[in-house]
Amino acid sequence: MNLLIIPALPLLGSFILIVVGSRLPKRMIPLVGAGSVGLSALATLILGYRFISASLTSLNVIAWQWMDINGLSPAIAFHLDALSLVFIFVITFVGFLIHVYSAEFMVHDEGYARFFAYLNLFVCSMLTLVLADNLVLMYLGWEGVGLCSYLLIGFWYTEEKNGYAARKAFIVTRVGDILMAFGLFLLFQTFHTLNIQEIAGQATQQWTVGSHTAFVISLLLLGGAVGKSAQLPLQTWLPDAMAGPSPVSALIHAATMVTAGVYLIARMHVVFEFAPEVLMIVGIIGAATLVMAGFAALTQYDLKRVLAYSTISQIGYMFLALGVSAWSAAIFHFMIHAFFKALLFLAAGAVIEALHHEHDMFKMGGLKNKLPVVYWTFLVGAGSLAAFPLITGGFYSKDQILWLSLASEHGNIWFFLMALLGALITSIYTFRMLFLTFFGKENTPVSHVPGSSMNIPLIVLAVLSTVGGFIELPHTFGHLTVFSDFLNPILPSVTVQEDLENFEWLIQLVAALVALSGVGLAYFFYIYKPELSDELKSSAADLHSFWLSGWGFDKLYDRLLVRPFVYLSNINKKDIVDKFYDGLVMIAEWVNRMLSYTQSGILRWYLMGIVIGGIVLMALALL
Amino acid sequence: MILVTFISVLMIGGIMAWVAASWSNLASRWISLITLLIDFILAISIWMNNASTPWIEKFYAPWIPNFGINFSLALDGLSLLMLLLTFFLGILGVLISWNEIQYRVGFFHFNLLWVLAGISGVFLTMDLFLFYFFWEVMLIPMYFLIGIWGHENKRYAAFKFFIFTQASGLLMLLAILGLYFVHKNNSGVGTFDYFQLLGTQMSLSTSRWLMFGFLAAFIVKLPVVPFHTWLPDAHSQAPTAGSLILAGLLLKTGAYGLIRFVLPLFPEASAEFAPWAMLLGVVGILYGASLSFAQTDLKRLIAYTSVSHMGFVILGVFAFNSLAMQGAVMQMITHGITSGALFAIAGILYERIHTRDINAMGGFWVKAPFMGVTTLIFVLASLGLPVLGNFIAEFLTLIGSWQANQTLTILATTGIVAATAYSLRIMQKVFLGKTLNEKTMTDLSLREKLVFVPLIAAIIWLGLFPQKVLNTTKPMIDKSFKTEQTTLNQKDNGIQ
Amino acid sequence: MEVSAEYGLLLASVLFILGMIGVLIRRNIIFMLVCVEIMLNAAGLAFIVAGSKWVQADGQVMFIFILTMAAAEVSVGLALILQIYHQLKTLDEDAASSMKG
Amino acid sequence: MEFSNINIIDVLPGLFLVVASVLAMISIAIKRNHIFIFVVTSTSLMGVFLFLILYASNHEFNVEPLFVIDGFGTFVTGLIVMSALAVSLLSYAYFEQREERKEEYYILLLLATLGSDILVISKHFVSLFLGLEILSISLYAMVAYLRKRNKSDEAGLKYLILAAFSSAFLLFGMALVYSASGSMDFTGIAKYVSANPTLPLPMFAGMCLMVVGIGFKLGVVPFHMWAPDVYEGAPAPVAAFIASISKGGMVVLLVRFFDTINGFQYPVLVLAFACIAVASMIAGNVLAIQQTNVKRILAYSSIAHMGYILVAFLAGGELGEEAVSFYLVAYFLTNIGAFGVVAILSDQDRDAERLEDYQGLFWRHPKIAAVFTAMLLSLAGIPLTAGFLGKFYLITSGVHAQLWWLVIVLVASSVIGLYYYIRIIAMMFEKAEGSDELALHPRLYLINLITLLVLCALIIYYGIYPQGLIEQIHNFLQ
Repeated sequence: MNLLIIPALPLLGSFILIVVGSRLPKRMIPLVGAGSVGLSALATLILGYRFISASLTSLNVIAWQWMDINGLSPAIAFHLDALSLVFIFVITFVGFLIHVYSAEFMVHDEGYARFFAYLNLFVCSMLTLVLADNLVLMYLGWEGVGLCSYLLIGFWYTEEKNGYAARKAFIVTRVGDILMAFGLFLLFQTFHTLNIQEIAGQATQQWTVGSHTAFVISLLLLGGAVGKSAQLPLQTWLPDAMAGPSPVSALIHAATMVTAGVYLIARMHVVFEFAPEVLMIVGIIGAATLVMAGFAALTQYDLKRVLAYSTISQIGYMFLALGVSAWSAAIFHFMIHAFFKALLFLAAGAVIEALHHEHDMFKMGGLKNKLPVVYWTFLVGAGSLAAFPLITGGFYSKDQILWLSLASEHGNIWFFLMALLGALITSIYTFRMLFLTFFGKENTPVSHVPGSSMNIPLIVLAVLSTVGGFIELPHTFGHLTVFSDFLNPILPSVTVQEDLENFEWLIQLVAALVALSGVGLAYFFYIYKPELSDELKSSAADLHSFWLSGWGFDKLYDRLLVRPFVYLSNINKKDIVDKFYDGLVMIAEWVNRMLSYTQSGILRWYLMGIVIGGIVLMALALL
Repeated sequence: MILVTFISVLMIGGIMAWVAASWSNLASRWISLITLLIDFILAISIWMNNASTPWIEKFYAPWIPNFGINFSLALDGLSLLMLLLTFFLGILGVLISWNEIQYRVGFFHFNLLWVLAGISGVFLTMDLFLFYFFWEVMLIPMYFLIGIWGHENKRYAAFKFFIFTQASGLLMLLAILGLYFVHKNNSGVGTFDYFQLLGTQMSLSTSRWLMFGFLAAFIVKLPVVPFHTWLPDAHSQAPTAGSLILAGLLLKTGAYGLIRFVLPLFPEASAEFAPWAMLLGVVGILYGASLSFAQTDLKRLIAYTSVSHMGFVILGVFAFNSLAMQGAVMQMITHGITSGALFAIAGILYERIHTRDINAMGGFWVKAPFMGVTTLIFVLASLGLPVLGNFIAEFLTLIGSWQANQTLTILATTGIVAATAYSLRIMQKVFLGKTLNEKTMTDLSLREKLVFVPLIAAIIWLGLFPQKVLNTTKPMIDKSFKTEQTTLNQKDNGIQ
Repeated sequence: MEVSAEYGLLLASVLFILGMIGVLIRRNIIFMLVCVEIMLNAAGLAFIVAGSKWVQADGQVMFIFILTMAAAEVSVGLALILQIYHQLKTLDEDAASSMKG
Repeated sequence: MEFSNINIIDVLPGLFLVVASVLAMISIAIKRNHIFIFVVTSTSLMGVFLFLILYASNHEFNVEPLFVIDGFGTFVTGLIVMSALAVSLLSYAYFEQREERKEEYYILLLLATLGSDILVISKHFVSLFLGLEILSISLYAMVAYLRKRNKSDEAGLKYLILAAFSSAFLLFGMALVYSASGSMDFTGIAKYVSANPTLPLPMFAGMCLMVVGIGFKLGVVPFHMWAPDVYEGAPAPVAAFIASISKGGMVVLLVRFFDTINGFQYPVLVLAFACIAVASMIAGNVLAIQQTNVKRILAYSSIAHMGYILVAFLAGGELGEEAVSFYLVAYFLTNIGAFGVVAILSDQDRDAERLEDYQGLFWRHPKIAAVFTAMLLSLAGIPLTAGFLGKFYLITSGVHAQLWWLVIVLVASSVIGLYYYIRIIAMMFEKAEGSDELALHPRLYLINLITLLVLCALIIYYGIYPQGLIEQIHNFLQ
């Protein structure tokens, strides 16, 4: 079966919906929208089965030669290997579930068809991104997802602020994109090709570790990754992006698009491995981001903003893993995170819709019995996010990262401590969120209880985010390495510092304890003694507002970049250059007036003119 | 012979359209439409079966022998593409003004077709005198288009346009004559024939001066900051078809001139000037972007985006390598389509709500989703989104100019971020946000869809299958870079 | 007795300049006309001087031409002056300045 | 001098003109009749023109000591006669609508043409003077011909006094030159000049004074101030005559005089003319930009155009002369055409000289407007018109002679010039609202229309296919 069909189906779906969507009966729309993604999910499963059973290392399909000018010959061609297989699995599968969820969630929106059209388009571009066999095509997907995220954040376009958030998301990520573009230019200049496999091949031949070009290139690529994955310093767009409908946040801003950066680095790991300094930077960015975002998440009121910041911080973990070149660990966490974060967002969406679009957690509460399904699934997701020991997938994926951040040959104690701190905060804000939403007394009446087509995805995701963890178990117990073995042909396994090998259990213990203590703290502050949290808040009001505003990055950029640009362009609205030409005209008219005085109509002047002319000529002659 | 047909058909059609109007406006509309269709089909047929020879077709007839002036036309890949664009946009121009123009319809179509005739002449001629001839000829009807059917401030705009282009054109004439005499003194033969003048030997300083003469005309047309100020006025005041042709075609004649004349005739001088030219391009990109971000008049806004986009062209042309050159050519075509479409949208919006002020617009998506989607597509094109043609153009240009000069390329690329800002601003102000002024708002009519569907198809086709176009220009570009390749290599080594 | 040509020319030029100044300063049209005549005659004198210098008749021939032309000119001029006087009721040249700019 | 028939042929055109004017007088003496005298004038002019077309040749023939009849002269004579024909054709309808007695006008016209013709072929101060005065004196009368109009008389008087004044300069200059060189014959002067390289002061002074006289006739800065007033006051056809014919003769004379005495060897003179040219080009164009009287605009533009011609004149040489000749053709046709339009639109109370008179003309009289547009574009030097090739020719000669500065000024000033030509055109294409009450109501005569259309056709023909004309000029200038 052809690989092309996987991205083609959603494209077709979105095309149909764009062209005839407005005329389709309402039932048909989700059928087309979700159906197309469902089919491509099915296709993915079949293909994945074939792929594994035939134990292929890679699968290439060329649709057509895109362009071909001396050397630069990117094709519309797809390349399937273990890494991209994992990604397309997550994309199509989680995507499908979210489509199903949306079928009910969005049903009352007049832009129903438009929504599915965008969503399908997004799935298509995301698949293109991960399947592309050359960087130009990947860039195409890269921009495509950016576009869809723009469209979907601003989906409710009559709201001015949604439009603003959408534009912000697009522009900020674009800043990253052009850095990536520079990377591409430089790659092309060095290797005269942009095909990923060829680049990998040539890099190994031409470069030595620490080569300058490699350093620059991977730094630039990192720029792109940072932009898309909302890492420091380009993370500011993601919290605002929550303006979009919840399924969008689940699919784009949690499960798939924001992890494109992780994919990019993993995909280009060959290049990065030649630039250890950059890998170090990746790690630092990851660590810093995960702590920063964690603290920000601690203080949010808006349910979805908490999730947004937690997403940022979880991706921080992935970056950290990449930074210590624990490639498969990063991808593993990506997958698990996709499951539970999608789950959390969908659940949050259900809650918010149930309380007719109330986002403030402090106005929620006591939903435990009102929305049992949502509650239980949310609990599972929260557990996974907080890395609740042993029973949750999140535990296994995050624990791996914690361990490797210390034990990997590039790892160090600081990374580890940061990660650990992050873990603590994570579990605190996770359960703060849980308690505030579902426990305590009911502040807002429940208007409407989600139906089956919203519940089923929640349940499936809950299951996945639990069992998903068991395919990769640490050495200390089980030692199951299905996932990493599967990725091994693409992503080299991490080498652990020998002297630390025996301490893994200790680390896990610490991690587990930290997670649990986090839960405890949350319980203490928000169930046992709620007033305490308020005192804390008031005692450190500045810090609180500082964190609430996401460490003031927005303000900073606004002052530093946005306002100057707007100011400059506005003062020059009339185009200063034009004044120059106006000046010329004025001069001409002035001269004209001066000369017209000589045409006074009085004969004497004219005679005088002749005489003066004669005299001047005489003077010339005499000289 | 077919080359002559291209031009003469348009001229005759124009006269017929004028005459026909005396009994029926509809007749003259149809006549001009059919005329353009004929030319378009002719051009397509040539394109379909052209060998990859540099020169597909030539025509030659003596005109003023005493000065060695000949009526010589020739067609290569570049000219062919430009012709295709000309006729394509011409057709759309006729369609878009179908209802808009009710005053002196016949004379309008006469001017429309004669502008196009002049432009085709510019793209075809291989005699410098004749080139100047057409260069001037295309201005007069354009002047009338702006001056008679324009908006409130048409007089001023028309004058400005005319005088700017004339002034620069005369400088080019001086340069042409200078070249003529240089060649005459070298070889004893006085001729304006492009092919004979190609290898003219001259001192660097001479060629520098002559090149500036040519440049003057071309960078004013292109336009390059700071010679751009005629453009916003002309574009915003012209009737829709006028803006469409201005932005889509007239600007391209400048770029065409650079590629066809400046580089081949003065290789050393232009190589020496290249960094400055690229700098000008970058300045244009950023300056145009910042200005268009500030505008509130929709057409003016789009006009400044043209300034910004044409910056890429000069950047690519003077990057001196075939990648960038291909990019520049591509940019000429895609920008022609994109800006044309955007102006068309501005025009139909004006037809509906009688204002160009974007603060008076908003939330039109509710009423006009089709128009919204169309606009969205072209807005995205203008911010260089992949899948759409402009991406190919800008990507090639930048990846090429990167080989030549990295700092400038970086600056140019930041222009793309700015492009994102102003393009999305259009979308936000006009189609999203609170719903305003929607009483008279209606979605695209069938005729208008007939205009936009081909445009959309074209821009997407260019984005996904650019190879056909690239192949068309390949022979000509490879030929022109036999000499420059060496300088390029030197630049390359300089970088590593 | 012998007078060198230079003196003749000098005289002529003095006359010429006198006439010129006259034209410039007089307001009355008739006087302006007269002054022009003076200038013309100065030129004629110069011709005669030059002719005698080269011992040729040409100078005198030229002078006769000048006289004729001057006569014709004055006749037309006077006719015009009559018209002007009809319309402006004055002979002040500065009055006849309706066209300007 | 022997009278082999070829020489007869050479002198015939002049004689024809004399005879024609005499005929005209006689016809008046017999019976006043506008049509009759008009027909006489036109046919005789036509006859001369045809004669020239048929028998004109480019060989040189001297009528010692006064005249030289060579190719250049003959060519320009033909041009002058043709222009005179055009003017007289345009005049009929114009004067038919006026109340004055019309007949004498034609005598004056013929005489003026004769004078200009004599200027063209003269090679001696006497003939120069004769031609000049015949031309001027008939022009005084022609300018003031509509004596019921204040403007007309004022213009006539101004022209008379200024012309007399300047010819006094010219004469005095001649006298000085004569006294220095001992010859009034160009060739004689040339001999003297070549004999002694450093000229005495009187010689120089004389030449400068002559330049004053010549400059006045050409209407170049600073001797130009009469032009606008006279053009405004004079009847439109007469303005056409002044703008074209009277200047053309002088240009030829200037070229001939300088060529014979080879004035270019004196940097002073070259400098003088360069300054005059630059001043004329700039002042002429700048003065016009805010002018609202069409006749004055044309006057200023003619000042500028004389400046352009001086560029080619300074360029000199074969190419220079060709350029001058070609430009004269284009310039004559265009100016007569332009004033013809003014004439055809004028009615008995005033000439169509206000800019508003032309508002919406294109929608009222498309043909006339089209002609006027063509003429203005030709003046502006836009392709498809003879004016463009003329300007091209000028610039070519200038570039050839490396007169970069003059050429640059030419280009720059003609850019300024564009503005006011375009302004008139724009006026004609305006919507014709409000212009009715001040619109003139002329009676349109077919003959004018045809004349204009012919002129227009010629301009466009020479603009598209100049080869024939260029060949002609070549033949004559060998």
